[in-house]
Amino acid sequence: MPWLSILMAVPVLGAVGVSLTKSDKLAKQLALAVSLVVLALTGVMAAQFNPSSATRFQFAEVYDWIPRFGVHYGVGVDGIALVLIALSAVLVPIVILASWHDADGTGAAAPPKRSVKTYFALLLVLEAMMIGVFAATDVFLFYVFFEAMLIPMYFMIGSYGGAQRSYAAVKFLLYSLFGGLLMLVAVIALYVIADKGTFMFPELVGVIQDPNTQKWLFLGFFIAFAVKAPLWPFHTWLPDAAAQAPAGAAVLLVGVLDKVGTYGMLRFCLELFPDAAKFFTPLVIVLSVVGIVYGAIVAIGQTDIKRLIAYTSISHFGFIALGVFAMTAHGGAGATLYMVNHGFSTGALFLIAGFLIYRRGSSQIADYGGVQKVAPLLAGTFLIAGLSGLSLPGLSSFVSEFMVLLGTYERYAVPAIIATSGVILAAIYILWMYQRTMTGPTAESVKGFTDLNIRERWVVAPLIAVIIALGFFPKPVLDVINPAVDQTLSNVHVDQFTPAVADKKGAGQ
Amino acid sequence: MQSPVEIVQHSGGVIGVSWLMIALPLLGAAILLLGGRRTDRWGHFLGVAMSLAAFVVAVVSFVEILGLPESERRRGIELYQFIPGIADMGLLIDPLSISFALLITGVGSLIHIYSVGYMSHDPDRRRFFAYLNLFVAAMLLLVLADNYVALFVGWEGVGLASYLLIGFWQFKPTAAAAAKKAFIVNRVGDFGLLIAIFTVWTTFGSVAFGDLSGATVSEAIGSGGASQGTITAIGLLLLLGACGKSAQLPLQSWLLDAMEGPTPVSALIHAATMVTAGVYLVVRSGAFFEAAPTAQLVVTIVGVATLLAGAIIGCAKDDIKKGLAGSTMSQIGYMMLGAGLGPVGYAFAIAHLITHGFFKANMFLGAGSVMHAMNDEVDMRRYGGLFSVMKVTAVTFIIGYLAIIGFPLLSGYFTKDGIIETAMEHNQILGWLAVVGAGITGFYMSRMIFMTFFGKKRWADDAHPHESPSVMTVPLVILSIGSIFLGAFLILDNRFMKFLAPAVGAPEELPAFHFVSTAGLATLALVAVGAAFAWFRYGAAEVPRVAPRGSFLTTFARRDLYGDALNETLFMRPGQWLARIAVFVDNRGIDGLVNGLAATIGGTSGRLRRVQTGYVRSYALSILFGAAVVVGALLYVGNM
Amino acid sequence: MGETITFWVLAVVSVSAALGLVFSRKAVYSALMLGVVMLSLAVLYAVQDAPFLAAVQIIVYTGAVMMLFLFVLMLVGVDSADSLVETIKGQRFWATIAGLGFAALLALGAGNMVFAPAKGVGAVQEAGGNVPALAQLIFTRHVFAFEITSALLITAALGAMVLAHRERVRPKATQRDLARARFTGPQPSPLPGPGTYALHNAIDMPALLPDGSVSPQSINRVLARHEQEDGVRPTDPVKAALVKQVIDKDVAIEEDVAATEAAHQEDAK
Amino acid sequence: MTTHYLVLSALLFAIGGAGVLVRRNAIVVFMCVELMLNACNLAFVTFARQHGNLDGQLIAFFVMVVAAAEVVIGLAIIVMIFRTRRSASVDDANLLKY
Repeated sequence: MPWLSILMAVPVLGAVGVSLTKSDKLAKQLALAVSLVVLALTGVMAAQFNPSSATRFQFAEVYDWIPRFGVHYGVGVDGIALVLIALSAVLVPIVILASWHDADGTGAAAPPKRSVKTYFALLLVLEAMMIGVFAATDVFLFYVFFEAMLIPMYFMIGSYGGAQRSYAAVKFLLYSLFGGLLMLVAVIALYVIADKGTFMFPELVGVIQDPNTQKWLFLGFFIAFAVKAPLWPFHTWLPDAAAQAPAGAAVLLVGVLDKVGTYGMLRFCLELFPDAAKFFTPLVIVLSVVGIVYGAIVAIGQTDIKRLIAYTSISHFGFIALGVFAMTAHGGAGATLYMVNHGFSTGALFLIAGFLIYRRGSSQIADYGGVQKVAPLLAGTFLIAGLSGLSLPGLSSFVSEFMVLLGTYERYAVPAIIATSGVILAAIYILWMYQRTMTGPTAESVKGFTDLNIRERWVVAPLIAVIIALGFFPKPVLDVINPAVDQTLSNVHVDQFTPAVADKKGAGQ
Repeated sequence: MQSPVEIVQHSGGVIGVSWLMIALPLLGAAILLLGGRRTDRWGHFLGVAMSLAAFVVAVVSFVEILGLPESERRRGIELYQFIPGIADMGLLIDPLSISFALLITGVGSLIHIYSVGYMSHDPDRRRFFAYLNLFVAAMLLLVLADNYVALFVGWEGVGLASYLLIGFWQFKPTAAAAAKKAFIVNRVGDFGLLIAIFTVWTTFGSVAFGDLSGATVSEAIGSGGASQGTITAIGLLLLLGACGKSAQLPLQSWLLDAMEGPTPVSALIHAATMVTAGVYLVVRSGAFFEAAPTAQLVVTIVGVATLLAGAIIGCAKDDIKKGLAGSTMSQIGYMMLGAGLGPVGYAFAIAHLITHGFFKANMFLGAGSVMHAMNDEVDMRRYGGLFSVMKVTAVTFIIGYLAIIGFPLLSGYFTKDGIIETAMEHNQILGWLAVVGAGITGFYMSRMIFMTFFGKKRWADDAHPHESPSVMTVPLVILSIGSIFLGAFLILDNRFMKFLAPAVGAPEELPAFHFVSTAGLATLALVAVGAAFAWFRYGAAEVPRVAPRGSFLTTFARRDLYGDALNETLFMRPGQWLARIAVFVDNRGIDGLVNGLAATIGGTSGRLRRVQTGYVRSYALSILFGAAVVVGALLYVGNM
Repeated sequence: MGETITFWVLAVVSVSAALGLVFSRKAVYSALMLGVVMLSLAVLYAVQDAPFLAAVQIIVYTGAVMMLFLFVLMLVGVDSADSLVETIKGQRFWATIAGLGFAALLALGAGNMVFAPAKGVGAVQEAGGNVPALAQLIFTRHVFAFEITSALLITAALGAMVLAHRERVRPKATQRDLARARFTGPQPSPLPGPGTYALHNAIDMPALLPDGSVSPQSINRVLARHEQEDGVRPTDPVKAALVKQVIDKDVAIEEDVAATEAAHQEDAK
Repeated sequence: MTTHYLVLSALLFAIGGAGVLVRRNAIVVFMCVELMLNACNLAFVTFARQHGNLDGQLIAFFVMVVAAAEVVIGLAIIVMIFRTRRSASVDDANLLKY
């Protein structure tokens, strides 16, 4: 059964259906139904996935697309791609439910009413693109999805965003295009230099041997992914885009879209150009560590909730990149798990912040205070999401952050130590924000707040449940991720980590 | 020298289901938090029930442990794979952890019961009990975990519970700020703990306590797999973690602010249990500390410095809870000192920890009772003469007081003197400093007693003090009984040391307790001097209702030894500046660079745009030039 | 030899005519100069074994195209002369450079080529001469292109009609409308026809009003200006004054237009 | 002889080009364009003779046809512009800019 094609086709057809509906309400319900169908299908597919299988890419489908250039419609998933597809499939229905009124023109800020159908159709199209980009096993197809994803997101920011939406949307688009074009050059160069007559990823692994060529091609891919991820110092588009986008779109932007960057680093940068990756590792690690600390410090100084969350994400993306380039099994698995967990925890933060902003019409921290008193559930869930953001043990981010730091420490102790200081800074930015918005005497403008309604509870509950469940029992996900990461690292040819003591013993014998 | 015994995998019995100790309070917390207002009416009973149930499990487990031969008293329980390949979720039930479990569930249950009365007027009492249950669960996970990662989960869990409970009255900005401060300062400690865990992992390839025995560590040093420096680093980093949790110097500043929380919280978390987690960590990691004398020395120095600092702070506080908090700091300093002294010290430290859990909880709850009676007044200058109106509270409080100053034959006498004497054997300077600390303790605790229960009434006009309900006084009585007898029971005949030996090891020759010794006598003498001085200042003399300005030393102590000021000038202000600068750099620098580039391109094209004059003749001119170039190129190529 | 003489004569004529085309101020002169060039080229075609083209050149270009040009010139106003002031900065300078350079390049290119003696088209024409040979090519090998040109011409004709067509924006005036307009206007009576009381019926003679004076409305402005430029003045002082008045008014309007134009260009800069 | 014809053609073409650049009257500009076309035709005819086939003449013929069509449309456009703007200057039609 062509699972992946179905997963992409269903949301696209759904989007067509949504745009043809007569009433806005029907459009919303249909969009939600379609996304739930996709979720169910993903669940069935994931259940059939065999982590220990010898075939790396499962559910593979390959058809010729442009035979002249060896471009294929090639899809297939390994563990890494599977969990990210699952992440998208879980987040989209939640986002749809959360965005129920985003385009209605209701809300305290009294935004203008915009086309509801278009918004939900765009969401579904975006879902198809996100699944496609993670499923693509053809480098060219990956590139196509990589760029095509920008289009729905551009419209979601540019048409449905906040006051400065067009600035943010254009900035987002230009940044991404800049990276994307560099990648296009590298993709074409890869095809030409590999001289295999194909863009299929599995056939291109290990083909480029010349170190210099590797370096250039690596840079082409890496810059694109570094912009996408975003890594310091390519990050400034994210706070603008995330702050201006409607909360739902911000979730998908930060939660899934940006993961394509780190996913690409793990999948393409490392495997296609292992020597170059090792050569550039010091640079990337420095960028990541700077990003972790810098993102956190700038987050502390923010006065806008959404921008603050965006900067925390920059810090977190530093962790993910650090884990990827530590090139240890724990680092890689931790980074992959982090991609999933970050999607959920930042998603929850953005959505709950969105609910908050919907009530008050302002994203300025100073406009709030004492929300806990009037809306305890809102505050409580916000706190849990925030604690996950500061990777409190027992919540999902901890496991991944711990694994990333541990994996990094195995090979690069000093950067790991500096990165660990991020946990202190994370506590400061999250708790200070919580203190300023939720505690203290109830602000006058906050007095009329209502607590989360039924719909909002349905949005928050699954996220919190996943965060806590993965926090205590990450094994199911890690079991899927680990073999895939091991496979990746074996293509990179790095030494396995051995503890110092065992190392000595081995040497002694 | 007797080493800790090997861990035996356990199944069956109550120990086999000892995870219920953690699960039950956790379940309680979950029900109370998810149930919402529906559970308001019976929520507190559920909380108490869950805590008591955990206590029962702990007691039965304890009995089962006692029934086992000494060499099999460390029982490991596999629960499930937590992070595959790194750490499993497993429990370690051994004399050390079960002692803690008893303390936590026992004192915890008493405080739960007390809180039913204390919080009866609070509309959010259910939430309070949910948090208390959450705390108990996390604290038990902390002490029962069989590896550092699971311990860290509990470690942060208690941090969270502490955060939630300090900030329980969130509408008070001071409470919210104190909660945040506690969490962040703790995080600094966690930073150390995390890196310690990383180093342990990269050095030994395991984080389970069972794989990290003293033998393993010395073998690693011997084979060169781990350098002495690495072990010392592990020790110091663990100590940093312990300092954060146990409010030791230099991470002590949060504890005094933490008194913003409801009083039962101060009693349970910030006196009896959570703040002692650092001591537990040091004792549990004995394998590393024993292999790293430098680290051990630092532990003792930190302990002594903190015990003095806490005592000095305690002398100047007029807020009864803050006075007690300073005393807590100081007592944990004693424990830390003991924990840095090897197996003998461990036993005294843990014993002191347990007795301290009793008498300090007793005094905190007593203080809560006083506040309850005095309309939540905390200033001791507004108390005075309360003995006559609340006798039960006063008597139990005085028992706690006598225990803490080391009145002969009460709990504190045995455990504190044990630590002081062991320290004296190790290092005279540390020992004498500890004696001085005991003297100061005698002063400030007596001051508290005199100002609160004796002397003239300095009450506010609308104060009508009365004895608290029995739901609050019964726990006080039980705790005060513990404060009287527990010390003697644990220390005499080295009962506790023998019990702990399978877990932490013991010296070949067990020390005998000397009722008469130089250190003991000196301590008693100094305590007496301190108490007399306090009587002279606060018992016999009039206590002014407004604090006098005081000497430099008083101000120094009142300002918490300028710890907050130091933090503020060294970290907070520069940190805020750094954040502001970073934001500026981000907006103007990095983003400015990008936007500047965009503006340059925009400006250039804006100027280039002017070439499009709209005059067709200009265009024709450029076309002609182009044609000329093409022709020229063709000619050139043709001629080549 | 005959060809050489013809070439040189016609070369000189056509180049001077082309220069005249570019440099003469009046468009009509330019048009005439273009005609000269075309005719010269027609002869050169004939000399170069292309009689058919020569004929077509004369018929189509000199006959039809030049007529069109003149026709449009008349339509647009033959009396306006180009202003000689260049308004685009540097245009003239760069145009000269580019023109000269381009000419030099092409001429150099052509001059440097070494040609074998021309083959002449005689061989391919065989019997029947130039026209049948061309016809054969057109209707065999190039028939498709030829048909396309026919379509092009039709399209062009249609296009010209569409472009030149003026949409009626208000209903056609009925007789009633005209009558009303006339009686509500300033002059209900018909305008004086030229020469009503005149001694001449020539167009340059203004009409006289019943009182014997000249009607200013009947003065032909174009002729009046030509006469003035040629220095011819009406002898009658009254008539001269009137003519001057009309011309002045015209000039004033022209200057006004020129000024606005200049102002516009100034703005544009 | 061929060279002479070609040089003449080049000169006429350049003069026509310069005329397009310096004259502002649209009709005159048009005439200059015609001059350039004619110069090309001359070159075509010359090359036809040089190479001894009729293709050059043929293309000249087609050029004439196309030129005729172009003149028709071009002049129609000029007339239309003149009607609305009362001007035949190419510089006046400069709204499509920046």
